[in-house]
Amino acid sequence: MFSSLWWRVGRFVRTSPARLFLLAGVVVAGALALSGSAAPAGTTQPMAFNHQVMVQAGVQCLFCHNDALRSPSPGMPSVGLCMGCHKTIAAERPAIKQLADYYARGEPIPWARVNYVPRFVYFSHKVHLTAGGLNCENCHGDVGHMKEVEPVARMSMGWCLDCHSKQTNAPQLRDCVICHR
Amino acid sequence: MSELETRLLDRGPSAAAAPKTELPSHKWTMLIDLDKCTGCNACVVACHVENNVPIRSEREVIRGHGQHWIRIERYWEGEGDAQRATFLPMLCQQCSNAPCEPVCPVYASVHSERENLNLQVYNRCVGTRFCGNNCPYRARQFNWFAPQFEGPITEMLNPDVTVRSGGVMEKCTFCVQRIRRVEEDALVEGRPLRDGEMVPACAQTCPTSAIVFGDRSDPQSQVAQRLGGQREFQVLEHLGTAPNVYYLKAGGSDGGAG
Amino acid sequence: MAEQASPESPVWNRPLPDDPELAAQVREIREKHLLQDARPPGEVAEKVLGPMARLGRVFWLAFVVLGGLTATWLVTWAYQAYQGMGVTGLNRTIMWAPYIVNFVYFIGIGHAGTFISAALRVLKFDWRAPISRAAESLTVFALLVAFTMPLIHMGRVWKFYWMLPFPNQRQLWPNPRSPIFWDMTAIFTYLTCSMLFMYLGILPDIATAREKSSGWRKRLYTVLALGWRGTDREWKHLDTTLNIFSYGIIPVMFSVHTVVSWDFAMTLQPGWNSTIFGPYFVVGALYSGVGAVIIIMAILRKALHLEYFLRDEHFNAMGKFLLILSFTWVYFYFNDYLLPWYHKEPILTVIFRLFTSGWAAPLWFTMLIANILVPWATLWSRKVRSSIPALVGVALLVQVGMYIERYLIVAVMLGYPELPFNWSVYIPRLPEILITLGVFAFVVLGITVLSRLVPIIPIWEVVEGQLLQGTRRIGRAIFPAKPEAD
Amino acid sequence: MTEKISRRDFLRLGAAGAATGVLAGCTSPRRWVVLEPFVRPPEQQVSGVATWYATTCRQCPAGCGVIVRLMNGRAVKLEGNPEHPLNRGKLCARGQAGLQMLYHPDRLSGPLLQSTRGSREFSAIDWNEGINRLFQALEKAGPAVAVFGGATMSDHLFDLFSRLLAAVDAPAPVIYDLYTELGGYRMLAQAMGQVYGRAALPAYRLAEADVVFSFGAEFLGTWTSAVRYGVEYGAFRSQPYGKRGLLVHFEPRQSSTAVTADDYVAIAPGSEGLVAGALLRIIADGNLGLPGRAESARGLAPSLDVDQAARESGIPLEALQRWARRFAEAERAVAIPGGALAGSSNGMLAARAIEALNVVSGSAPAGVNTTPPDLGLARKSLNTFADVQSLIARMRAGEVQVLLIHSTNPAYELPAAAGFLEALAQVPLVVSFGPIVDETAVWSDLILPDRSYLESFGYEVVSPDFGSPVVSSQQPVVTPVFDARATGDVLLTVARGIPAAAAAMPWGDEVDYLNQMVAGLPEAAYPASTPEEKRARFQQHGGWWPAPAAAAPALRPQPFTVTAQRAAFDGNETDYPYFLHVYPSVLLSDGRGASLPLLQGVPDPMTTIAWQSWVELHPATAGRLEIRDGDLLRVTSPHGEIVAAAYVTPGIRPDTVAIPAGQGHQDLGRYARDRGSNVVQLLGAALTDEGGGLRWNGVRVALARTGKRIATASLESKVGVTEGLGYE
Repeated sequence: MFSSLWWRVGRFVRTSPARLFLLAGVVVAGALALSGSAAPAGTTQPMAFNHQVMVQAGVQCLFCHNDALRSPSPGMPSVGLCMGCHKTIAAERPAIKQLADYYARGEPIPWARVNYVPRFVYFSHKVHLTAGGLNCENCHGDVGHMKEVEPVARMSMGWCLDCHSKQTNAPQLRDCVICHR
Repeated sequence: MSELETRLLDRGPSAAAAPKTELPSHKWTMLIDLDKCTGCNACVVACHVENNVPIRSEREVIRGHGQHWIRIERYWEGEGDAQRATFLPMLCQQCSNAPCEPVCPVYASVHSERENLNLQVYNRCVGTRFCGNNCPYRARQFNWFAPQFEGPITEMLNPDVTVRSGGVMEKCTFCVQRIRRVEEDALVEGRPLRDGEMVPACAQTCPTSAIVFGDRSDPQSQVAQRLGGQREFQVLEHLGTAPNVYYLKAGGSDGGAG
Repeated sequence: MAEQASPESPVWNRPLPDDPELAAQVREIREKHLLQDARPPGEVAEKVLGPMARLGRVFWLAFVVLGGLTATWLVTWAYQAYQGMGVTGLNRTIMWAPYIVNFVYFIGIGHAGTFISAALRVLKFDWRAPISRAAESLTVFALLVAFTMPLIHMGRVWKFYWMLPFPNQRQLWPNPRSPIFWDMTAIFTYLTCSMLFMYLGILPDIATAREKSSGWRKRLYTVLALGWRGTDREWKHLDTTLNIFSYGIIPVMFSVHTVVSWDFAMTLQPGWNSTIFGPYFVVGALYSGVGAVIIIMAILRKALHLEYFLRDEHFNAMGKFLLILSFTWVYFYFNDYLLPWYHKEPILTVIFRLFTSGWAAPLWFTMLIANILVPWATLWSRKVRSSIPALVGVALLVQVGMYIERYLIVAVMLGYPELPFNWSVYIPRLPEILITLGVFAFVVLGITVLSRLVPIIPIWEVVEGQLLQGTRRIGRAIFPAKPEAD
Repeated sequence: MTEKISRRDFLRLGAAGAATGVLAGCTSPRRWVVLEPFVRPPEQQVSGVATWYATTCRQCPAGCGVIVRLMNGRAVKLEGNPEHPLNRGKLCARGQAGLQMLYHPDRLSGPLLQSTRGSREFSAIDWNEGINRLFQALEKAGPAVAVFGGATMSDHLFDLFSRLLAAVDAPAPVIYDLYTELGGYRMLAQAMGQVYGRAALPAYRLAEADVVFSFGAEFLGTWTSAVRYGVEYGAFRSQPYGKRGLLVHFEPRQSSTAVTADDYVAIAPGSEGLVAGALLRIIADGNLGLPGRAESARGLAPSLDVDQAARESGIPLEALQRWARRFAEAERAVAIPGGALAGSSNGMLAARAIEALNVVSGSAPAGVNTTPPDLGLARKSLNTFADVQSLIARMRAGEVQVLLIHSTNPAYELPAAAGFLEALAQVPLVVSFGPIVDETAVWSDLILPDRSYLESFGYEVVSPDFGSPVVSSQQPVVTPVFDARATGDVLLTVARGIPAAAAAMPWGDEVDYLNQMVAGLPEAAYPASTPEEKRARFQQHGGWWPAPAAAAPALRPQPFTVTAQRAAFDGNETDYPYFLHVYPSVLLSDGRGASLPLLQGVPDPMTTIAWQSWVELHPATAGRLEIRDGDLLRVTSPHGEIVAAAYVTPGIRPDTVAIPAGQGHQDLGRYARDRGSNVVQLLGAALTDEGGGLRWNGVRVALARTGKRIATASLESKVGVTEGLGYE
């Protein structure tokens, strides 16, 4: 069967060489789609969590990410913390039922990480929020208005250095040891 | 609520304000009293655990691939009854004029003016090993093979320190992860660093307190006060590398000056 | 009264003088000097292109053997990159040994090639005509190999591009103060210069070959000849370009090997950080390079039956050149040892004692014999210089001597840093040996293949040289004389 | 298990999910990295910030206080507990490496059953079946039960074992291992009993001493508490006004203590007692030293010819006189009887002679002359080798139905002549509690793996106590990594089924028992009002210690006589020309450290060799026998033979050969297996003249080349280290 297919494609191309470029375009697009290296369509979070609704309901960043001021990692809210409110509030929504499921089974929610920094980079939220005088939105974008969290920028070295090299009164911020140890 | 939390609660992107507190610079120095070093290797094991330094197998040690960020060099001197051995703990001397920095082609071995340390950026190193050759103290250790941490031993790796891959040079960094953590705490609390707050793993576990660590730019620090005695010397001073590790000569008369 | 080549009787059938004694002298001159013994250009070209096209059994055997060794080199390199540098015999004290020795050795050989063709061209030594292309091909392949050596040596070779200066989002550049970065730039310039210089030299010959060949060779040569038609304008441009290149390459040659020596001179390693390393390495390079060219000349002469082109006068001249280089090398070598021996710096006395009476004594003495004793004892006599086997033997010994000399500097001296606790001895293991053999094989393979693809003797230079050569009669004797053509 | 949730259950349930990042696949990493938060976060757990727990190090019997750094629920670093009176914030190499025992890849997960002993075919069974098998055997055995424990067994477990055995009126547990034998713990305690009336392990305070004479005591390497002696040595060398004290070390081999000493005297093996006696004689005859010292020396000095003693011990007479004068004139002079004495035939005599020097200088050791307050806690008392022989006799006679072995490895540590393995055949059920399958577990039927000390509760009364009694507490710092179960819980579960034992051990589980014990403790240095707060503070501070009281009055020594003669060595001079000096390895101690790569891979201080065992011999001896580094030598003694690699070192007497203990395991995990050779095979089972200890220091050996060689895994360059420094 394959040889006939090959013959038919050959005929299709031979009739007008311009079609060769068409065929090539199709192949390339297919490869790109499959490899997923095209711009990510959106993270596959295990649960539909909408920041916008939470923020409009008056929940602050620090309420859930409560380690942000005292530890390098901001800390992910534990399932218990979610259930603290959602045992009663909007308990009938499907997403909340899904949450209650996780809690009942004593299983952690496998969130897909949105902002990623390689493991040889040491970033400290504590320092950036307090001494750095920054705010969550500076790096994570206006999460308060996002239905599903999207990375605002690829957190690469150049991106960090843009800010760090602007700190004229703290030139040591360009030291390698600030992030690599 | 502190002023800080109020600022965070109004949830707007605040201009990237310049950090309030000035980033202080330090002259980290280590003082090793050879009169007290008993060669017990506690510092060597403590350094391995703190900095995720891999332990190499017998075959690797035979071929000279043993990796220790700090090693006890034992030299024999004298003859017969006057037979003596001295223990010389040898680690990266954090030279201020480090011979390993100019030779690295990719800026993996760089100098930190603020910490007055010689840094080794593991993820930047491409493994030409020029720095290893040019270090007269042979304080730089190369990962000849990728390290293997079998089974649950990976659980005891220190998350503050990068676990190096094969083909990368590594060396004592004066436990820079501890220095950074202590500095970050001081920075956040807006206070200067206290002497003795920063102790590397080897100094903390040395039973005889032979290793003293501190910032010699602070005159009240333990290190600054004990520098300048007659017994003080530096290894290979004549090479002009200006090391930041000072040694105190061992021995001397039993009633003599310290 | 210079005997001018009159237009009617072309150079190649210039009549002998009728006086029998003078005729005997002219016959002897034509016998000795290639450029006097003119032949019709067609015949000269045939002498070169003929053997080139005939791929005999010996060629294919050599091709298979050398190809196999080159394959082992690449496979061993892949194995070492995959397993890690631990498979080599290196240890925590001696972190550089085999590959940096090869690196310095092959760059050394490379220098002689271009030096011979460029410098002798500038000095107008016409006898270099048949040698220059073989020497340049040696340079190109030696440099290709030398370029891969630091890459083989790297722990994470897949990140080698970090050593190249390209703009990147990390705002990180290679360290301009690092001798390795200088190496990288120096070798690049030298590689491109010598390749261009060789390619320009080959153009007219490829055009000749294009006319005389058929089949795939014809198609290949038409492409390679870049449409060379041999018009006066082209010859004019070729001549000026070659002159520019030959004037340009000589300082490049001197700077590249000085930069290579700075890999060692710029360090704190005892025995390395001496100021004489620059010239010492350059002269060492020329010394081993000229030896290598002699060997290549002898092999090509045998394989391609180039007896007509490579005569006794060439071997004799190269032999004398080798002897002179040996003198200069000895001067620099002992200059480097005299001072430490005199001021008795402790660690250098240890290394010195190691060489004279320690475990490294056999290596040191073979190096001295090979580099000094044998060349000085033999090369002064014309008989040795003109018997090709003897000369090649001496040249081979010089190669061995110079390789050991670099091995002593890199692999042995590195094992003796200032702190005695870390002294160590380097023992080569299988990967290094395979890679070193493979690399030698690659260079020889390159030259053999090149000599079968393109004419290895520059036909147009030989023919041009023969046209300009004449004889002059002074009194009762006739001398070869070159009228002031340019 | 009772309905009350103990602290361990809380940890197990709560910390179900730690935040782990799983990076997989090569597409944009963001999509595949999973971030798992806690389900119910434990209260003190902040991801990214370290939490510290205090517990006790059980790598050697000393019981130093340890604080453990935890990051995201994983123990990542051990540090000394700064508050702990024994080690004051410091740790030795073995202490630091203890963390690797917690996460060792060869640790057992769940009990194992071995069909035929020595077959190494283990079948995994669950805990219920394992405990039932033990229970049925114990119920049937009645009084025919024996417990063979090691010195690193925690005191609370010793108490539970003792209560169980007492309940079924079986003899008390036998506590004996190679580490305490090589350190001479039991022999020194007996000697102190004879000199001061209280048999306890002596502790010598060096901080204020002027002159210290150490007779074979490697106190900076492995003896009693190497960390505390390190701290003392640090203070000894930096006394006020720049005084650094004088340390003189008498030992046939130059150990790390010997090279740090100001003067090293290479005395003939087994002549420590002779030298001490000679010094006493010289002080007495020469009327040397401070007033009153010569008289007390005259009362104690043995009658011996000083010249003959000098000749026999290999020390010139004028040196002896010089040392005697220095010792007598020093205001605070201390003489330390070391572990090497325990192995000599005249060990007790030598210890008394050396203690006589202390009596003369008026500096009695700490921990001996003070009567400790009654803490109400059980405390291990070490047994002699004679007790082990009587246990083996009981086993051989078939009087033991069930043998429980905990924290010791007799199959590896006892000499073959002791006949332990043969006697084991007569015991129907042998139960081993080791976390890793070691040589003894291979000859046992049932293995109920105990937890590592970083995962278990308990207390340990610190020995030696430097003047004030200290109890170190243990608490689990992480959720148990393997499915091991605390032996204390196993015993209490089994005891519930045996009526007599149930009455003697009424507690539900180990934590109940500990809470009751801790509640009984008197007032501690830290304030604690209610029993719950006392229990919490006990674990938070890492133990119990009284507020620093005034130094107790020195106890008057009882009259005792000192006789001094050289130790006897078995094996005649012609067949076995060399003395064998056995010493515990600084890193592997008596062999229990061999399973940890951190201890195997770090070079030994004196030989810089890692992963291997070696025979140290003097360059002169090596020259005569044409032996080079790495030559495999056959070392034969009257009792056995081993093959080990030679290591030529100037730091030993020409007539002596030194081999460290620790290597030569057939089991104990992948890092210890088939590595080097076990020196214990050269030892006989003879007893010392007095005190019933094993005579391990009285053996002569012969050396023979096997012709084979191995490459030594040493870090140093031999050439560089010996001649290189002079650069000639």
